[in-house]
This record gives sequence, structure tokens and C-alpha cells, in this order.
Amino acid sequence: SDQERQFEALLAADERIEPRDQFPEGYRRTLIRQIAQHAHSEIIGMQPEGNWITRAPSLRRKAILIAKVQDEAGHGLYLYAAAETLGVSRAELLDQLHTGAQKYSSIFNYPTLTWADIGAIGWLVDGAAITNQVPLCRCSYGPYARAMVRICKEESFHQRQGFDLLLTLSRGTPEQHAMAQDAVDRWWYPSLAMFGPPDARSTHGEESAAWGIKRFSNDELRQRFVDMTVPQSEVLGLRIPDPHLRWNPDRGHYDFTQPDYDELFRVIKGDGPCNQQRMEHRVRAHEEGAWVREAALAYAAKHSREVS
Amino acid sequence: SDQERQFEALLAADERIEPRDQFPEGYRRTLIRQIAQHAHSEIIGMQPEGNWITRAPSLRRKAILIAKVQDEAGHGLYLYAAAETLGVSRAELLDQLHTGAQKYSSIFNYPTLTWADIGAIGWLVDGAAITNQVPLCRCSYGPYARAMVRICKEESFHQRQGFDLLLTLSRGTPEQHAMAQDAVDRWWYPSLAMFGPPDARSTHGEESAAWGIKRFSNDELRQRFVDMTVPQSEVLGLRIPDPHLRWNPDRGHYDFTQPDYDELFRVIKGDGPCNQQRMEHRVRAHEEGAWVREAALAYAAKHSREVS
Amino acid sequence: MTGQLTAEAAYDAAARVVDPELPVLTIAELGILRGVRVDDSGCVEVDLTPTYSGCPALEAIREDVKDALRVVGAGDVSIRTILAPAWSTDWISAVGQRKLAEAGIAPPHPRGEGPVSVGISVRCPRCGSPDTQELSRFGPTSCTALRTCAACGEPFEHVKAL
Amino acid sequence: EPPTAVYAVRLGDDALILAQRLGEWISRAPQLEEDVALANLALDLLGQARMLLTYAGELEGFGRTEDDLAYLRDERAYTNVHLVEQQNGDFAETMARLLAFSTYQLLLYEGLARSTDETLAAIAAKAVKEVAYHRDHATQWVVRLGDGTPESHARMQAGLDRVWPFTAELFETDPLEKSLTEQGIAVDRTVIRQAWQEYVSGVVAEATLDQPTESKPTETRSAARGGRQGIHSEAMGYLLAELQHLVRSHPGATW
Amino acid sequence: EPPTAVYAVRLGDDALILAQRLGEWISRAPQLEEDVALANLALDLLGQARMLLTYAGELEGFGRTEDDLAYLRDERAYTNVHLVEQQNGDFAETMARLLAFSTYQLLLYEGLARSTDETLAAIAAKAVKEVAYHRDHATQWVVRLGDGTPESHARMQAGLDRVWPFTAELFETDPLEKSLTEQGIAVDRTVIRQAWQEYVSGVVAEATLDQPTESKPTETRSAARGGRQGIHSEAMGYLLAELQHLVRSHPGATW
Repeated sequence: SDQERQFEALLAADERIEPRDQFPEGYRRTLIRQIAQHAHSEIIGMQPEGNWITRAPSLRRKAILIAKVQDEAGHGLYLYAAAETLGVSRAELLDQLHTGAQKYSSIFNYPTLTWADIGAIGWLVDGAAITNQVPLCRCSYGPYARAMVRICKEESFHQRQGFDLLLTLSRGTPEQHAMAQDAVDRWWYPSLAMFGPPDARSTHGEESAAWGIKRFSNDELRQRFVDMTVPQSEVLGLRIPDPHLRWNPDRGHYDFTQPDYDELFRVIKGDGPCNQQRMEHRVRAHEEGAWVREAALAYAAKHSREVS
Repeated sequence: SDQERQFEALLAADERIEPRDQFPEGYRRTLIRQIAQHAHSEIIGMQPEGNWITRAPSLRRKAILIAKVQDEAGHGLYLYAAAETLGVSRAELLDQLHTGAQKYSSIFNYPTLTWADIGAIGWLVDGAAITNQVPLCRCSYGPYARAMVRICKEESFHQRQGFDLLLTLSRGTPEQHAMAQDAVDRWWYPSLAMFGPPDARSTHGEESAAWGIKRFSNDELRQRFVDMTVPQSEVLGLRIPDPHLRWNPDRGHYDFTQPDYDELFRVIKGDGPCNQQRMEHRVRAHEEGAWVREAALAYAAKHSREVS
Repeated sequence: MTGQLTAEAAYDAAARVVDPELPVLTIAELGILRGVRVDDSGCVEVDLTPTYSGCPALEAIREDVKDALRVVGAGDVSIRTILAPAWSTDWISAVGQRKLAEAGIAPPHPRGEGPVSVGISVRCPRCGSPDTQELSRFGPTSCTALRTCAACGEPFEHVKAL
Repeated sequence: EPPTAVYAVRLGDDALILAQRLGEWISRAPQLEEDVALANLALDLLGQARMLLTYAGELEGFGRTEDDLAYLRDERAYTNVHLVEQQNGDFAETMARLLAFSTYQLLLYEGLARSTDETLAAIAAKAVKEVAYHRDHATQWVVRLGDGTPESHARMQAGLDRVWPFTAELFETDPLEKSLTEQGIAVDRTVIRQAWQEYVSGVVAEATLDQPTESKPTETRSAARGGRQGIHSEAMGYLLAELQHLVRSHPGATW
Repeated sequence: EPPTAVYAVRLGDDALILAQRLGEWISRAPQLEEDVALANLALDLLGQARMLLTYAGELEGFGRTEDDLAYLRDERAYTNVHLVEQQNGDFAETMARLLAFSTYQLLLYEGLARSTDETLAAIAAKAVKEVAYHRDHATQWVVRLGDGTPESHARMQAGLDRVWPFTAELFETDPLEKSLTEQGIAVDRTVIRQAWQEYVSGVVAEATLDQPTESKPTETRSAARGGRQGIHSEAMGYLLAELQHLVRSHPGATW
């Protein structure tokens, strides 16, 4: 059809698709799934980091952490709004999250056990997220691409703060250094797993690539992340927990041990350390807030009547 | 009547009145009020001390504190059972507590702000309680008198442990010593107020005395407590916060500053630092436990039917 | 110092110390005093065992035993905590059992199998009636339960068989 | 200690402890917008606390930093009012407290912006704009909840009733502050009470709520007495345990 | 560290952390008898913890006391199972946990009473009788609540379902414990699982409850994995902050 040709032409020209353009239902569904998952990840991601707000060990770090979690809530808002341009409401998406029909990033099913985990999340998890997201700034869907530009800038700032936190610990007392190393030991492989299963086992990949949503494969992005991160670990003075990690001059890349993808699939399916906790926390907040949202609606209804 | 004469004769002979004896309604009411207030004080008293169970600074002190609070709950049970011999159920008495119709000792409306408060409660509050209660071991009502014998012995142990706690702090670091002194500063006058208003302003006194329930006046007991406590404070190396405290060789007693009885009356009327908190805590525990008590009754009813 | 402290005298002094949680009993009657030895220099070593793992009175008892021995002329006193054989209510002496009853505390039954002695009635220490019921299986102190007598109304503690 | 340092610590502690309580809300708010808002409020208060405590440390002259003051004092040395240390309760109670506190704080900072102490004046002038937003936010919610559904009305009233007895302490003064006021450094708390009462009463009325009758201007309930002298409620110790535990566990470390 | 010390710390941490959780109940129980009972349980567990940690400290030979071990380790050095560190939940959940834990602990201590390590054997022999009371108490409540009212039945089932995924970790072993078992020092956890299952199933049936289907013997849920290696759930940090704060605030003090 004309519409399809027009859509294909825009894609071919690497131009942005906008909400009022026509596009295939599959494109819309794929985008909603991806943007929603991204939005859900932002708001679930508030929990492991929020876990340390009341316990942050300096007022400066506390302020940085609050600001970061606030950013995540803000990103969530921004992304739900982007999804709404595709004709689905935030309430619907939250329902999908709460019933488990839509997912969030599995990384947030790991607990933050020590303060150093806040640094490791900033350095590794945000680092991996940025690696994933930078290509999305050129994604074919305009509202999503523009959201990603803004989000990536803030994430870079978060990554730098995480790095700085770890650096302070690494150069601190022996106990602090050990705490930092322990955090890196626990977060390294889950961070590698954030790029998803290896290309050979991945679904969704081809369609997303064709539609200009996904521009690099999981394995390409994972390699890029490793190549970026290893030199940083040397600056930090922290060891990447991979005995096989080494520079491969032939490939021009680091060789590294793959994460345990069986564990990844287990966590995705629900058996991560914190899956149940995260969902319960989220659903409880939503349910305990129901009366507030109802009151806001009731008030608005009353007073819009008064005005009209 | 014969019954009255018999009752008076028992009292005159300093013999014990037992549950199956006949006694005047006023005697019964006075006893119920006093035993209930005592029982209520035991269970409300669990709160300020329970406040430090999770935070006690050594496992030994934690065990001592748990054992003490357990004793208090046990004393509560014991005293409610003693009151039940007068034909009133524990459930009724708890209702009276929860509606505010019956009181508990005002001392428990003060907060435990530091660990040293646990010591000050043991030394001063339990010390005052013992001074009040020792004469009750010879009270005319048998079940109450016998309960008091048991309770006083345990309270003496608590007082000794409180003293020991304070002594350790007093001889500890300067910060610990200051903590102990601060606790004594805050608990001294409320402890003096535990003996009630001065005899000139006291109600209930005469009847209770005639019935052999109360054997010494408030002021006599207060003086006895001061005389006992001042030498102990010297051993502790802690200062009683009373600039006018001094030995009066003519009286053979210590002269001391009276507590602020207006404050006492305010606290009794409900305006103490923790009145609301203590009652809310107590009522919440009771209400949140309702389904458990109902289940126990339902189970007992089912299975007694099965047996019969 | 008036002469050498004998083992008997040391034992007698330690044995008179009362248990702060059941102050009607001495630690000998309670069965937690397991041994007293005196060496040539007058130093005393005392073996105590706790009634239950969490017994917070043990430290107080240790102090009291030390004080009691110093009064009778002991030199250094060291207290060893012995865990085996574990204390049970069977260690309460006959005198101890009688004193408990006199104090209005029902003494324990001989220990059977399992934590709950089934079927044996507990007599009211005041009126002797067997018609008593358990009010709370845990009492103010960890070794007692709380009961009431249906006949005379008396609430009383019962030392549980442990 | 210099009186101005004591005064700055009082204001700083109020802001710090309320920031801590608001921080507990994050990821638990009734809607995402509110997670953002509560984080924002916490961040503003934390920022004020940091400036005030830093300044107090400088005035003291013992080299104590904001973190020394925030993490290494014992409970009896904190001088915040009881209002800010109370547990959050539900969202209505949190908003009732925010209304009471931000209305007070706005009046305080407006006055303090004219302080003869230039640092305090500068800190206050900067904070005025933030706190005006806080008050506005609280006002909107109190009105919305009070005039929303029957449930929200009941909860809002209950929240207001719970918070009310703790408000009188905000306006208590003492010789130290009186002297500072005479020097033009501090704000006379007793004077701003009238304006506070008027604003809050207006909001309460618009929210179709009843004004709690308790607590005459001259009388603070015992439950909320003594915060400035370090006498707190039992909730405070648990808050501090969380706040301080990590720092206390690593003496001398920097973070 | 000597393997027996590691083992004693594991058992001691289990007891210590559950004692801490039970201590939170005191003054909040559904009836006064239960305040007494829960205090009693906490006291027994605390007593066991003290003996086990003291012994571990002696075996280590670094002069660490029970209090050094209880108060001055960081979270990652605690080796208790996840089951004991979870928040209490309601009374049904607390009793479900107590049933699971005391049934396990009774079997463990019964075996340990025959340990070739005389101190462990003596500690266990002493504790067996206490824990038998704990199991009995939990059994009575689980049956009463399961077979009580519709509400109590639903709550008891929910409590059991929540606790269940955390039980498998109790029976996990590792090379260290295998080696100790071969020496006759430790108890083989995998062996007592059968008896545990039988007892608990019997109680669950008598309580007219459904056995949770989850968690096969060979599979521990990730949510309850790693306690012995110091990997805990997020609830643990708050528990430790409360437990340790005062001691951490006064380095070197004795109490």
C-alpha cells in the first residue's frame, strides 16, 4: 500500500517516524514493548538505589543519590509519555507491569547489599545502559529517539558519579577497597547479561533491526561495553572478576568470559534474588496510592464542573 | 452484719482475706482498681524498655533486657489472674485500659531516649516500685499479697541489674558517663512523682489504709526511697539533680526538692510526652491480634465439640 | 586470714548463694552448682551450669558466688561454665522441691519424654487441688509456666519439666 | 558555642531530618509525579541542611564539617523539632506535615533573608524560592485530598489532627534566640505564628477540613517539647541508626 | 579460619538474627501470653547464639568475643540463612517461620548432640530441650490458626507460602560442612531434610493447610541463596543498623 511504501521510504532515508505518520501494527507493538520495558526499568530501578538513600554515608553522596533516583522517575515519566504517543496509556502499561505481562530489566532483580553497590550500578549498569541506548538516539521513532538523547546525557552523568564513588572507595581504607571490589565481583556478569542473550539465541532481533529500532546486535554491544569498561577498571584499581579477560590484538577487542545465560533466563522467568520483592514493593506502592489518585480525579472532576 | 464483722475481725487480726471470703463491695472495687492499674503498668511498661531490645549494646545486656520485659509480661498475667479472683475478667480490664477508664503508672509516659535510660529505669523506677510494693506483700488480700511477694523479689533483681548497667556506664568512657548522668537527670523527678501526690493532696488514702491495702502514706514512701537511693548514687558516682538535697541529722532523713506535681497531674490527665504513643501502640497490638485470639477460640470450640 | 579455706567450707559458702530469678532456692538446691575446688594457695574454682541457654542470671550468680567466697577467705575465685551434662529439672534437690512448694510454686514433675508432660495434673501449691489449668505455658521466668487453680482461684507458677 | 552556630544547627537539623523522612518515600509514592516531587523536596531540604551545618561548623571553629555534624553526633545533640522526626504516616499525613513545616519555613526564611548575618541571609534568600514551591505543593495536595473523596477527606483530617500537636514547637523561642533576634540575626518565631496560622487556616478551610482545636499558641504538648534541647521522641533513634550506621561502622573513612 | 569456627558462626548467626526478629515482637503480640512466649523464644535463641559465637571466637584464636562477632562485622560477614532475616510479617508468618526453623533446628541439634566436638555437643544437648518447646509452640499455633477461622486459615496459608521458598537453604551443604560431617563434627543437612519434611507436612495437614508446591529438595530459589557466603536480602542491612548502631557509635567502650 501507499502507507507501507511511505513508511519504508522514511526508514530507508533514515528519517524519523512521527506519531501522526502511518506505520505497521507490528512496528507499533514492538516499539510499545520496548519503550514500556525501558520505562518500567527506570521505575523499578529506583528500588535498589532507593534502598541506600537513608543510609548514604555523606550528605553530598545522599544528595547525588536522591537526584539520580529522581532522574530515573523523571525518565520513567518521559518514556511513558513517549509510549502514549503510540496510543497506549500509562495506566495500561503499569497494569501490564503489575501483572507481569511486561518485563523490566533483569538487572534490577539483584540486591544492593553494600554502599559500593551504588557505585557499581552507576559505573557498570548505567555504563551498559548507555552502551545499549546511545544507538537508540538514532532510532527511527522520533519521540523515542529524542527521549533517548536527553536520557543518555543524564545517564552519562550518573555513570561518571558511580565511577567517582567507586574510585573514592577503591582509594579509601582497606575495608572500603574490599567493599568496592566485592561489588564489582557481584555486578560484573549481571551487567554483561544486560545486553541480552547471545545473538545466536536472541529473538526480536531481525525485525527491530529492519525497522531501525535496533542498530547493533547484543554481542556487538556487549563487546563495545567490555572494551570501554576494562581500561576504566584499571584506573579504578579494581579487578574485573574474569580470569580469561585479556586484550586480543588480532580482533582489536578484549576476549572475555560470557555471563551465565541460564541464570539470565532464570531471572527473566522470575527466579532472581529480588523479583518477588521488587514486584511486591511496586504493587504495594501502587495500591496504597490508589485512594490518592482517586481523590485527585474526584477533585478535578468537581472543580472542572464548577468552572464549566 | 455477721459478714461485715467477720471481715473486720480478719483485718483486725492482720489475717489474709481470701477469694471465697465475704467482703464489702468498696473493698472489692478498690482492690480491682489497684491491681488492674498495677497490671496495666506492667504491660505498658514493656514499651519504653522494649524500645531498646533490638538496640542493646551487648548480647548479655540484650538477654537481661528481654528477660526483664518477659518478667513484666509475666507479672501482668499474674496480676490479671489475681484480679480475676475478684470476679472481673482480663478482657474487661483490658477494655478499661484501652478506653482510658483505668490508668497505668504515669512514669511510662516518658520516653527512653538513650541506652542509659534502661539503667535509670531499673535503678530508679524499679527502685521506687519496690519501695511502693514491699508493704503490699502484707496487704490484706491474699492473692494480691502473694503475687507481690513473687514480684518484689524479681523487681529487686531488675533493680540490681539497672544499677549494674549504670555503674558500667558511669565508669566507662566520658561519653558513657555523661549518658548515665543525663538519664538520671531526666528520670529522678518522675521517679519521685511515682509515689503520687503529697499526702495533703492525695485521695483514696484513708480507705485503703483502713482496709489494710495501703500501709504507708505517699510521703513516707517517697522519703524512704530518697533515703535508700542517695547513698547508692554515691556508689554510682552519679549526681542526683537536686541542689537542695542534703542529709538532715535532726530528722534522720534526707531533705529534698519535691517533684513538680503539676506536671504529674498533667501527665495523668494525658499530656505526657508519650501518653498517646503508648496507648496507640497498645491498642494497635490488641486490634491487630484480634484475628489470632478469635482463631484460638474458634479452634478450641471446634475441638471441644469433637471431644464431647 | 584465719587458716586455710577448706573445700567443704568453700562449697558451703557457694551453695548458699540464691538464684536471683527463683530466690527461694539456693544454687545448690537448684542443681546448677556442679563443683567447688580449693587449691593450696586458697584459690577456688567453681563449676556452674546454666539452667537454660539464655539464662541472663548466670552473670549475677557468678558475681554472688565470688563475693560469698571472698567473705569466707578465698583468694582468687574463678568460675567455669560447664555445659555438660545439661541441667534439667531433675537436678532440683528434694529440699529444693519442697521449698518451691512452700513458696507457692508448683515443683516440676519428673521429666518424661518430649517437651510437654501430658496427662499428669499439677496440684495447686496453695490448696492442693488437682483441678488446675494452664494459663500460659511460658511464665515470667523461662523455666516456669503460669497456672490457675479452679478450686481456690490462686494463680501460681509451675516449674516446667525440662 | 557561638549562639549563631547553635541557631544554624537548629535550622539545619530541621531540614536534614525532614529530608531523611521524605527520602523514605521515594519509590513508594502514590504516583510517579510524586516520586519526582518528593525527591525534589528532599533534595532542597538536604541542600539547605548542608549549607546551614557547614556554616555552623565554621562558626564553631572546631573544624567540624557538615558530615561530622550530620553523622557523628548522638541523638541528644540533635536540635530539630519533633514535627520533622515523626514517622511519615500515610500520604495525607506527610502532606499535612509538609504544609505545616513549609509554611513555617517560608515565613522564617523570608525574615532570615533580612538577617544581619550575611551568610544566613544568603542561605535563606536562596531557600525562599524553593520553600515557596514546597508550600504550594503541600497546599495543592491538602486541598485536593480534603475536597476529594470521602476516604481522602477522612485521611486528610486524620493526618492534620495527628500533625497538629507538633506544630506549636515551631514557634517556641528561648533566651538564645531572643538575644539573636535583638541583634537582628535570628527571626522572632513568636511573631511569624500569626501569619502561619492565617495561611494554614485558609488552606484548611479551602480543603473543607476542620481546624484541629488543640494547642493554644502559648502551649506546646509534652509530646512535642524539648527538641531544641535534644529531647526527642522514640522514633528518632531508629532514624539516626539508619542515617549513621555506615559512617559509624568505618571510623575515619572518607566517602 | 578453622572450619569448626566457620560452622559455629553459621549456627550462631541463624540463632542471633532470629532472636533479633523475635525481639521486635515484644509488646506487640496478639495476647500477653504470647509476649511472654516470644520473649522466651528470643531469649533461648540468643543464649544459643552467645554460646556458639563465644566458642567460634575461641576457636579462631584472634580474641574475638561474642560481642565482637555480633556487633563488629559488616553485613557480608554474617552467614545466617535468608529465612531468619526476613521481616516478621504478621503473626501467622512469624509462626510459619518458627515452625520451619525450629523443626530444622531440633533435628540439627539432636544430631549435633552426638558431635565429636564436645563443646558443640554440649551446646546442642542443652538447646535440644529448648527448641523442642519452640517446635511445639509453633506447631500448636499453626494448627490453631490453620484450623481456626476463615481469616486465620487464609493468613496461615499465606504465611506458609511466603516462608516456604526460604526453607530449602536450611538444607544446603558445602565442602566445608561435608568435611566436618566426615569428621563427625557437623550434621549432614541433606539427611535431616526428609525428617523435616515429614514433620512439617504432618503439621500442615493437621492444620488443614495446603503444602506449598514450590522448592524441590535440590533447588533453592535465588531469593534465598548465598546466606552462608554472606549474600543477604535487602532487609538485612536495616536489621544490622539497628543491632549495631550504639556499639558502632562508641568505639572501644564496654557496656
